[in-house]
Amino acid sequence: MTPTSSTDTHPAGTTDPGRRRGALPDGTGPAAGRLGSRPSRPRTGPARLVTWTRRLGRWPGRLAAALLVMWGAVTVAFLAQLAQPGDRAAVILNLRTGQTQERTPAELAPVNAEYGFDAPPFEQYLSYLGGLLRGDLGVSYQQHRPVWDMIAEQLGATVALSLTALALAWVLMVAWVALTAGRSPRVRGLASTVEVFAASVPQYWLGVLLLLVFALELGWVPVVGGSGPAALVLPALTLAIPLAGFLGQATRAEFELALSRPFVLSARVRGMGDLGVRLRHVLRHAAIPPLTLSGWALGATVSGAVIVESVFNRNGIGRVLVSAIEAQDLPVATGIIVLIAALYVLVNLAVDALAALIDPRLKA
Amino acid sequence: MTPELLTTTTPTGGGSGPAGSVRPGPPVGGPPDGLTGTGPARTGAEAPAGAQHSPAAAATGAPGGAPGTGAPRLRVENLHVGFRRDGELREIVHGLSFELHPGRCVAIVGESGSGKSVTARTLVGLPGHGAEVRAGALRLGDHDLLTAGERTWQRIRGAEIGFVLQDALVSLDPLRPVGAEIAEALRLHGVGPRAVRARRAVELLAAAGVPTPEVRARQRPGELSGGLRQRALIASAIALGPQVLIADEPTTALDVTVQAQVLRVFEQMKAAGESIILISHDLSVVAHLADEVLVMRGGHVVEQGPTAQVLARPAHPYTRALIRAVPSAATRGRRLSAGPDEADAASVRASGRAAIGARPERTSAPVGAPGPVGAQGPVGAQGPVGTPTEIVLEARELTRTFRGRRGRVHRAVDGVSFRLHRGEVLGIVGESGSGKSTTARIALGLESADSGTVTLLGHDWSALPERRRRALRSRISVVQQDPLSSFDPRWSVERILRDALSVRSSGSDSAGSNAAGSGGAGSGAADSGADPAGRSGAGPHAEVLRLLGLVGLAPEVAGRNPATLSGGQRQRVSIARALAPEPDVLVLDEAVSALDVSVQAQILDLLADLRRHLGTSCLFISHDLGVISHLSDRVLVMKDGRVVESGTPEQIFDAPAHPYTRTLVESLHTLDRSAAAATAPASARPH
Amino acid sequence: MFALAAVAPGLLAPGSPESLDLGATLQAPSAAHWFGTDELGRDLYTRVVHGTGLSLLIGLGAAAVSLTLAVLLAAASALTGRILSGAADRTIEILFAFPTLLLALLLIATLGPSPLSLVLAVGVGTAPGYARIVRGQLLSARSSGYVEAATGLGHRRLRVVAAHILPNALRPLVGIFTMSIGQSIVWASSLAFLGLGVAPPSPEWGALLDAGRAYLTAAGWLVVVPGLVIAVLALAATTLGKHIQTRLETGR
Amino acid sequence: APGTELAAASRPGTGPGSADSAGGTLVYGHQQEPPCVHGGWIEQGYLSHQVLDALVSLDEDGQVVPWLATDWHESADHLTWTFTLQEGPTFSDGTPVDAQAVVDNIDYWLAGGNGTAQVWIGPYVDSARALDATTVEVALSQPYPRFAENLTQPYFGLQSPAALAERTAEENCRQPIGSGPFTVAAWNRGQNIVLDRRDDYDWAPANAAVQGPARVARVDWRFITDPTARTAALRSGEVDAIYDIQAFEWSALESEGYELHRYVTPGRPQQLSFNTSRGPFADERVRQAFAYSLDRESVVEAVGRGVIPYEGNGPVSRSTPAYSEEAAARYSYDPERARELLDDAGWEVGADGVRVKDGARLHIDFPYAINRTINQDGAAIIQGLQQYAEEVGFEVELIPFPPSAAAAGAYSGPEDYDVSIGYWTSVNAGILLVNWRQNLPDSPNPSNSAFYNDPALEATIREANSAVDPDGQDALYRQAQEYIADRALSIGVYDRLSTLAVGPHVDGIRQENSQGGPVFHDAHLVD
Ligand SMILES: Nc1ncnc2c1ncn2[C@@H]1O[C@H](COP(=O)(O)OP(=O)(O)OP(=O)(O)O)[C@@H](O)[C@H]1O
Ligand SMILES: Nc1ncnc2c1ncn2[C@@H]1O[C@H](COP(=O)(O)OP(=O)(O)OP(=O)(O)O)[C@@H](O)[C@H]1O
Ligand SMILES: [Mg+2]
Ligand SMILES: [Mg+2]
Repeated sequence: MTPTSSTDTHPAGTTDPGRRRGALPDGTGPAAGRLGSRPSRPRTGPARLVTWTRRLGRWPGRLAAALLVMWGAVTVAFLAQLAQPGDRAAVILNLRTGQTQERTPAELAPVNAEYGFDAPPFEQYLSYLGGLLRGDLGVSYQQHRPVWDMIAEQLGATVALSLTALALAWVLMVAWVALTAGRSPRVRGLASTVEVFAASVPQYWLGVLLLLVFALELGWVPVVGGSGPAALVLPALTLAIPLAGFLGQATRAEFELALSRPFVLSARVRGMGDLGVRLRHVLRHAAIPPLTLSGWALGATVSGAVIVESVFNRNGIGRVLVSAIEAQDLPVATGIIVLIAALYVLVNLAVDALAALIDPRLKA
Repeated sequence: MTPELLTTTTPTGGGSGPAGSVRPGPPVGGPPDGLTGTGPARTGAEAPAGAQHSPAAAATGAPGGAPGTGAPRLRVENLHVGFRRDGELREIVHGLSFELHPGRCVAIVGESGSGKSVTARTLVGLPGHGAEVRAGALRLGDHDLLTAGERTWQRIRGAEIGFVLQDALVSLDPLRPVGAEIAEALRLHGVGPRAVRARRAVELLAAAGVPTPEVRARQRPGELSGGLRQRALIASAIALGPQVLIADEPTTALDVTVQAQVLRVFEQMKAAGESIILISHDLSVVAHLADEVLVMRGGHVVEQGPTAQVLARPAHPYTRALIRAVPSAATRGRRLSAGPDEADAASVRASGRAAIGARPERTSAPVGAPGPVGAQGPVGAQGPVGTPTEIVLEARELTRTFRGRRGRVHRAVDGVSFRLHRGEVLGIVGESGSGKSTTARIALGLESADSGTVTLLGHDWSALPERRRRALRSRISVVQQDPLSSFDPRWSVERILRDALSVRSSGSDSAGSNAAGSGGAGSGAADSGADPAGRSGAGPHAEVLRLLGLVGLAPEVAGRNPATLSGGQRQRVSIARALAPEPDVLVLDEAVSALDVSVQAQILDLLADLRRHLGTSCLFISHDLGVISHLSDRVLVMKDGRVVESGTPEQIFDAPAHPYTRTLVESLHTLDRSAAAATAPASARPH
Repeated sequence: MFALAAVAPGLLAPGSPESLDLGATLQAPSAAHWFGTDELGRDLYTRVVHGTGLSLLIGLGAAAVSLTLAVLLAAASALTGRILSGAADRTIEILFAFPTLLLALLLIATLGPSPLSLVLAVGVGTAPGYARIVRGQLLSARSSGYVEAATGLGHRRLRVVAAHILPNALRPLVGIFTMSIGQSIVWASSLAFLGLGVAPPSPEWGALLDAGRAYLTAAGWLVVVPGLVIAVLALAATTLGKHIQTRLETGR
Repeated sequence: APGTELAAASRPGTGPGSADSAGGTLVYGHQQEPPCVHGGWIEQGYLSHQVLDALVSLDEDGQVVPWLATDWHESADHLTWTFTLQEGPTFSDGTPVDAQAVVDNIDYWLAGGNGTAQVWIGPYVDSARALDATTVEVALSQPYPRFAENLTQPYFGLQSPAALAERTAEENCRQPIGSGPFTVAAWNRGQNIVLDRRDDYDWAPANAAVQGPARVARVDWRFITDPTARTAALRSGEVDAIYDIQAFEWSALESEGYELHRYVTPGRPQQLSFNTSRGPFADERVRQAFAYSLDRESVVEAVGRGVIPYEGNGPVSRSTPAYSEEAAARYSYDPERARELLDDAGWEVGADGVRVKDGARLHIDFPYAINRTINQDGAAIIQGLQQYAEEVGFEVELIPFPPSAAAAGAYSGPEDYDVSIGYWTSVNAGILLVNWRQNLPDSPNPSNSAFYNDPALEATIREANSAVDPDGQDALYRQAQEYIADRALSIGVYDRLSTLAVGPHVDGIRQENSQGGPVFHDAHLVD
């Protein structure tokens, strides 16, 4: 999608200068100081406690934030579905009978009762939340199957696609940036234009073209290969190219910044070759922004999956989601949204951990 | 690969030397750390030993600055370096020549931007993007560096020439342990298996004077102090025992104590027969180490010769100005800037006086009036310090803690108290992180203290809510280290100053809204209308010009954007802004640290002038003892958030009481002594 | 060029974008039909030119919606009191957890497909990303040296916000806005691809692409041309935006 | 043969009984994935036909031939039908296909177990009972001479009564238990359905090319929505046969040597139903004007490229028995006539060319279920029609909506459209009753997409349905078609096709004769 600027490179809520500053004055603060007139007395009691909760505090806090995000996502999804036009009971009836028609109230009443649509929305919401807490995502209106089963069935394909795409994007991006960053102005200009172009290319268009060239004309990969690895190539590439362009933009800025840092020169004067410096030193420095974006990007590949799955006739969450939203299959749509939010949260936790591994200074 | 390399570079054939020259015997003990042998098996444990053997090597070098008596390790003849940008060649270095002999040190000094670093980088084949290098000769031992290919360079770099980069604090990869950086140099030149390299890295750290090297090797630069970082960098530069070491500003940005330690490492290496190219604008360091000096200005070598001669009897006016510009206790009360700047300063004084005369007298409203400024006695640096005058700023038992890493509570300021009298300069000195800035910020009311109080002009400043503080804010202002970031990037100098002027008249918050026309047309400041401060009498534009005159800036600066100004000019604008509200207290937080010595000299002179004429009190923060002792009436020494000592500069620097101050002052004196020695007649040199 | 096509398509392509030529269907690009013709013999060049206006309008509209929302959220997050700011922060985070297309899909499903809901959907879908950028800008402006300097001079907070924080933080938005126009068009065309775009026979670019897909093998130009036009426009907008942004940042 | 045409290298099944390649997997690419393997939608019928056998089958000449039933006859009063079953067939769960099983299925249909089966027999069948193990007697309320013919449609596939009784609806949906040549082995949603051969199958219909079990061991029924991908997959050899060929690909595939099958589905063609209940089309003149304004034939010719036939008749297609040529000939392109009619009706040409009346614009909402009832060719045709209608002053808003929305019943109510497009396959003109029966509060008919309630029309159709004299029946059906055409309640656009392209490695795929679905029982792979 969007944030084409590398300005927003901080992982959510970790290294946010304003926030950190804002958070400092409380807690240790004035109160503790004012207790005693001799501030140099050894720290006991409250300060200790503060230290301890701090030490423990990171994970519970993050988990709470993660839960909050998920709860928000569920709520938004629920509200969006409530706001949809049309009567859910009619939808269910039509889905059941394979017909496409309006329904009389008499027909609808039993369905409403069955699904609890006659209850006030807030009660429905609560019971839905309750179900979620028990790990019950409900039953699909369309397929009359537990949403969990449907998701589980399709999840593998999408996750494989997303991860492959992300990995591919990184490979492409790293190779491209490492080879072109900090070169002559012309090369740089061209390279970043290519990146912007890649990031601007509509995914489905790219997919269709790839399909045309590699599957239809050249016949290198199957058109509808199902779930085999060969069939993964084009879809993953379709997602990876724009993503690589996008990550590349963020990386390039940071890469060039790192290239201009004295430690690069210092490695060079030690006798290291240019490429060696780029890959062994600079890359690591430039890796944080794209890594941070990757958390978001993995979510974004779900957007992409929606499209790519229909271009390449792959099965996966994306297609299920689109058809669930179109058909107002509320439990499925919400279930997938919850799943995506959970994925997003998890991935971001992982990204944070990874970022701290790459840049140990972030642990602070 | 390494052994071969080293064999070829050990000067064996006289081909590279000047014709017919008698080659001095190879330095005793060969390359200092004995890596000439079979490499990995030999470890650097011998390095210090080698170092002890080698004074002889130094002795074989031509003493007394008589170069050319042997085959130089490095010969640079008529070097020109330029950069091509958009097809246009801009020459940065115009014809530089020197020879470097074993065991000798050549220093390059000169103002910022004069091409010192470019020269140094050229010597390792990395002058930068778009560089074009011409030279009569550029030879390192047997290598013709002018024709060297990238592979040759990679073999030379690190192995034959070690390079300590200018920005020591950021020249190590912040993400990797320093040990890995050193081991990397070894790996690149094919030394040993991983374990051997790791061991060797520790030894090298030890050789570079790093205590507990085993621990340090596993730490990242961010966890090391500046001095340790500098030494780690040196360790990586000498890892392969290069015969030539280039050190670009190896001591800048270091505390004096650390400076002295680093210099000791260099001394040892020199003694071990290594050749050193030292780049610095710090003359005391140069005097300490160098045998020959090149003085550069604008890419030209304006003066070149044996150190003693150049420093003691500088021939070129620029060299003289440079020597003069170094602040120290000895320069107290003296002008640092010279030459054409002398005239500048005079005009500043003149315009300053004129400006003071011209503006309406000011009565400090809330405080018991100390009388008109002009009436106040001259409180120069020479002025009597103990004179009991009014206290304008007082801090009592300030404490501030921060939550640091992993919830550790860090006490940045711990029970700091001080008093600042009217017209006085109070210097705060201390190592990095000792809490100087935090103290200043608390004094400025930009940070709250956990406990303790600040009194400004009799008001309980620290206890006031921000709303009530506003009225008083114009009485205390700040000049920061990095002025550029403190300017709104969209604003012109004029607008910045007008904005600052607008708060001046505010005895109350609402004053100054009677904008008396936006008369400053032609100034180039687009948004004069946005400025609410129209003082009756002089128009705002005139006020701006007066301020610029006060800090010695030309009127045309008003229309410019600070980003387009030089560092010195920016700092002046920053000072002008600080002066605009006519504050009683000026806080200068490392206000001159980022400046070149000559620019620093100008600013320090300006400050002295302003104080003399405006009688402003200053809280002057610096880690540079020279600057502090040059300027301050009284000095506070901070360490780890506490004030460990305070007194007059004489008390502090002549009879330090606290151990920390003692080491501080001792290092200072070491340097001073060598500088003094250097400036003394050559015959009197102690060596 | 794009602007001209948007404002006065008739100048560049005098024909009607919808007029049929049933005798000349699926013709390859030629002198008579620069970009070829579609399954109903409509001239693709004419259609692309006439589609510019609507496509750009959707891009502009979505970018405007997106940035307005982003600025509101970001300002609430960065410049207000603790409670409001926390709420705004969480809102941004929560919305950010939704992939763009998902938000857009939900919205279109709710509003029904139409150009307006397309604008809203893309706008809302892309807003959280921009909100984070803007918030970052605001925060860095808030903690900048010049804001401290202004506070140090004793200016009122409101004035500091108005004179320094907002102008400096929002200035890059001009560039971001331009960039997001291109991105919005791409998103809108993605929705069109899913059949949720502007209805045929509108020559909106995404719709063209979607319609052309069925004739890919026999008439590749129906897909290649509109896709290329979208990508080139997005590229142009992004490049222009970046250009503006750097110019603003360097103060020129 | 009702509309079955075999284009290109059409070959009748290669010699029966040849055990040359008994086995292998046949991969077939279909365009839509239905919610269930069986049901009332033609896409479900296509699938269930591989799994569920019916009582009778339709042969190429349109004759009803034996399948599970070896014999059937009508009583003299035309109110009782008796079917005699062959002995031996079993459902794949082991339950025998006996008379009681048939009765149970009829009861299941009548109860709404299959919506389409119900609309066909519901109005006529009173009850069914098993006389003995192999004899079923069905009692009708009125004569229904085409009863047996109707039963040849794939909606009437029999399911195991045990399965119906004991398994959940979901299980029967996913994996119905029939007596067909294949069983559902797996359904990978979004991807494919795997059909496995029943080795003990020995009761193929009389018109099958081979008897005994199917010749391929497995059919991989893939869902490939995108027509380009489908064709490409055929060309690359990833699939052996595909469904629904785009018109522009037809001649190319033909010359590349693919075997092409084209079947014009009987029943209602792709036609425009006007919403007569409200809006501009409540006025007959406006409907007629709309009809006259369209050059339907040219548009269909241009897009259909000789593959898709133009169809002027709205109620039934050219392959339907009792098709009225006369009704089909109405409303050929006459824009002048259209303008006059609109002028008459009070719609004046407005400033921007759109006609207005009483301040309201002549705005037409025209939704269509893209990729469900309307394929890409259809979508192009619709856009062509729109262009013509706008020439005379209509403002036509096209509203394509996606398959899942269609499944959820979008755009089906009287408030949702002014004109709609769609087909309804059937084996004969009996479809008229399904589509034109009145939509009354006590007997709603949501299939009456013109929202047109006319007792006279309904009476004619009912009379036709029960007319025992074939000629008289045809005349009545034609009369109903013309009645509808006169009032421009529905006008035809093009005939719905069921097309197949078959790769060179497959022989013996044929299209079933009542609805045109592929039949894999006879198919086999050749080298
Ligand atoms: N890669 C480059 N391209 C263009 N100009 C350069 C490049 N590197 C340095 N310069 C210019 O060369 C001049 C000399 O720079 P150099 O770094 O050598 O100064 P210096 O004497 O080391 O100053 P300082 O004391 O501040 O380190 C400067 O004006 C600088 O802008
Ligand atoms: N906002 C803050 N949050 C956390 N720690 C802080 C903050 N500001 C200062 N510190 C810590 O307080 C200590 C003192 O910092 P301060 O900036 O006052 O030192 P200083 O003496 O000015 O150092 P320098 O010479 O490097 O400027 C340092 O260890 C610093 O890391
Ligand atoms: Mg330098
Ligand atoms: Mg500081």
